[in-house]
Amino acid sequence: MTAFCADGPMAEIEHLQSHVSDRLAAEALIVDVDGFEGPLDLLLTLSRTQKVDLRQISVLALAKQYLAFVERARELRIELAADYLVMAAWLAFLKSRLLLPPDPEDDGPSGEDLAAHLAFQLERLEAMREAGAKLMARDQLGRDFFARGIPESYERVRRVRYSATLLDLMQGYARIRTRDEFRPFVMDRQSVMTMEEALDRMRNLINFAGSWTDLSSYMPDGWGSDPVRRRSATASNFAASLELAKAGKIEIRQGDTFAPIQIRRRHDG
Amino acid sequence: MAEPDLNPPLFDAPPLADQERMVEAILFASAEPVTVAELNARMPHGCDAAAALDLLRKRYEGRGVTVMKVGEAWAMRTASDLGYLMQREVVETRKLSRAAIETLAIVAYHQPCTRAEIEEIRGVSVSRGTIDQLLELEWIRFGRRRATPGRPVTFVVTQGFLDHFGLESARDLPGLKDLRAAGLLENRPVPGTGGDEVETDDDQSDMFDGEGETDEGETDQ
Amino acid sequence: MAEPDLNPPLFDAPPLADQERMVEAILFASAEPVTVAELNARMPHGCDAAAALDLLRKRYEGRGVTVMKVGEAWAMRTASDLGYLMQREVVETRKLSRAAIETLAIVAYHQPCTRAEIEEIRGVSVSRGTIDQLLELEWIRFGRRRATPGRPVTFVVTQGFLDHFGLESARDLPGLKDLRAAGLLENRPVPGTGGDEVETDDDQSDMFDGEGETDEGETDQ
Repeated sequence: MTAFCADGPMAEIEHLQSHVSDRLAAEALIVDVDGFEGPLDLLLTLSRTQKVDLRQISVLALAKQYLAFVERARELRIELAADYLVMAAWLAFLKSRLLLPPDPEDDGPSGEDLAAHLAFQLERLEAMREAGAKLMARDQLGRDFFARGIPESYERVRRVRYSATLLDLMQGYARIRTRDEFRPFVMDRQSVMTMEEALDRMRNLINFAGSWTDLSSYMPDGWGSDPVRRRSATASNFAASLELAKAGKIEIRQGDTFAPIQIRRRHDG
Repeated sequence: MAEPDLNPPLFDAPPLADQERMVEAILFASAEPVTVAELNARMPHGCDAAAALDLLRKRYEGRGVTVMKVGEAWAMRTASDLGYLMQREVVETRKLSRAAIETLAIVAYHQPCTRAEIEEIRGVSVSRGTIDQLLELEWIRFGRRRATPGRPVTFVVTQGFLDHFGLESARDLPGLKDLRAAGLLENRPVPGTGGDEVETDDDQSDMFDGEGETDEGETDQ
Repeated sequence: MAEPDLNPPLFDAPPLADQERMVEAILFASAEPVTVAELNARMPHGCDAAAALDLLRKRYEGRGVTVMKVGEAWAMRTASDLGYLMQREVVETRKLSRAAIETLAIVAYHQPCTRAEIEEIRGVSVSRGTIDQLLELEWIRFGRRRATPGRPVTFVVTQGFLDHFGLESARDLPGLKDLRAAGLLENRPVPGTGGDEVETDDDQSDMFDGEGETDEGETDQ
């Protein structure tokens, strides 16, 4: 802690008087450094030792107290969080601004402006802290006053009504019949391979697959060229292979995403 | 209180009006009905919960909330005649799914009609859910079993169906020729273009066949 | 109802006394505040919930249960002077940390309020957990994004907050007027930062200014 004091002889005396208690306070603070919610909180606590209204606070004295605190923490090899050190640097800067005559070259904010802002921040933080305390001191729901203990739920009974008109019906029928005129529905089945079909085929073929084979090689002849048929057969073969794997008949593997899927007969299966 | 007037208790019990407030608050906030004994135990010494309860019951007579006895205990409940305020019936109108409309149309035009026949005409299988929905709506019902191997059930449309669609009988349904005349068959899909869209849709429902609900996925609102 | 007597509506609304019973039943049954609009929606056509509510409030004045305004909604709650009778109903809640209480107060008094503003006032970064806890309690919620660079989200207090602390509106926060008069709810820029941006002559004050936003590392509690 610096012995330097800029506030005149009276302050010097006061300073000496409070020297011991300040140090004790600073030590108490250091022990409890984890209890602070950041540098502003620490400043607010330190400012209370001045025992004046926050509006009359001596920011210079406060800066000194804070710097002494940080110094002490350093001596005790207590790691301070970065923002405490940032604040210390800023306060050191503020202190020099307050103590040195203003530099005419520098058009930045005056030390007084910065000090006033810091005082405002402290006052605002304290005000919010008090507001929080007042809020928590209010009567609270579930503690001081209570809601209905057996609430009756407001039910929304949903009833669905389906609508269909004669026109919908006729259009639906027309849609089917018109389709029939052009494309007999039986044609549709020619491009579809069901999973059952695929399963039947693979059950027979799998007995020959002692080593890893691509699943795509199980494509039936003539199904690979037409995209619609290829899609159907691929899907069904895949589903069938999953069925077989589930039944413990085959093993299945894929090297990577989108890599070929390979299967082989399980030797014990 | 049994104390004689000449010898008042050390602490006066609160006035009965205050006791009534207490009972009111306790009954309101309690998650369960409360017995008189419990009330007395919770209220300050010297209170007479039964008397306070009596006052409270009278106060709530004819109100929107009543004080009721539940077994040996007491509770406050909303008046039973206002129960309708606690629920609201929301009627949702939904369009019937395409699968259901087509199935219904086929039954109407081809009744009596088996499920296999419906599938043959639609070109895709018909999910259990679709049939169930139409049965539930009471627009179709089971007809006679067909006298063919397996004796499959048939479906026919109901009187409810005729009422809903404003028909005298199923024979009054317009025929294909009428549909064409009415312009309903004009938009003939060219194979591979317009019809394809229909196709894709049906394939989809075919894929999810048997799940019923999924088949109805296209319902709106 | 604004209908003139000469031209009565097709269906008469129930007498106001009955409407009062209805409002009583609805508010009584609900643990959550109910808005006048909701009341009107649930009551029969032509009812005037606001008028009925007025009657009801008067009826419950000084009772063990009171009708309270909570933001735009209304709720029935036990009178707070009877809280001591309700020890059994007390729901043990986790004690809020100092950080959470301060953050809540800052949001309430400065709303809508960004995270950076909370951090500036507290002089320390706000941990995710603190905000999460308040969101989870449904005491704060996201407000509109601020129309400043980065469009930061803002926080505001909820109806649940008002309900919990027995406040009619955020304007009734304790000491709000005094704080405003003292200028403590203003957002004063740090001297030398020019309020908006630019003017980076003063490196150190800039450092401090930006500190709240960049140093997310430290968490509280």
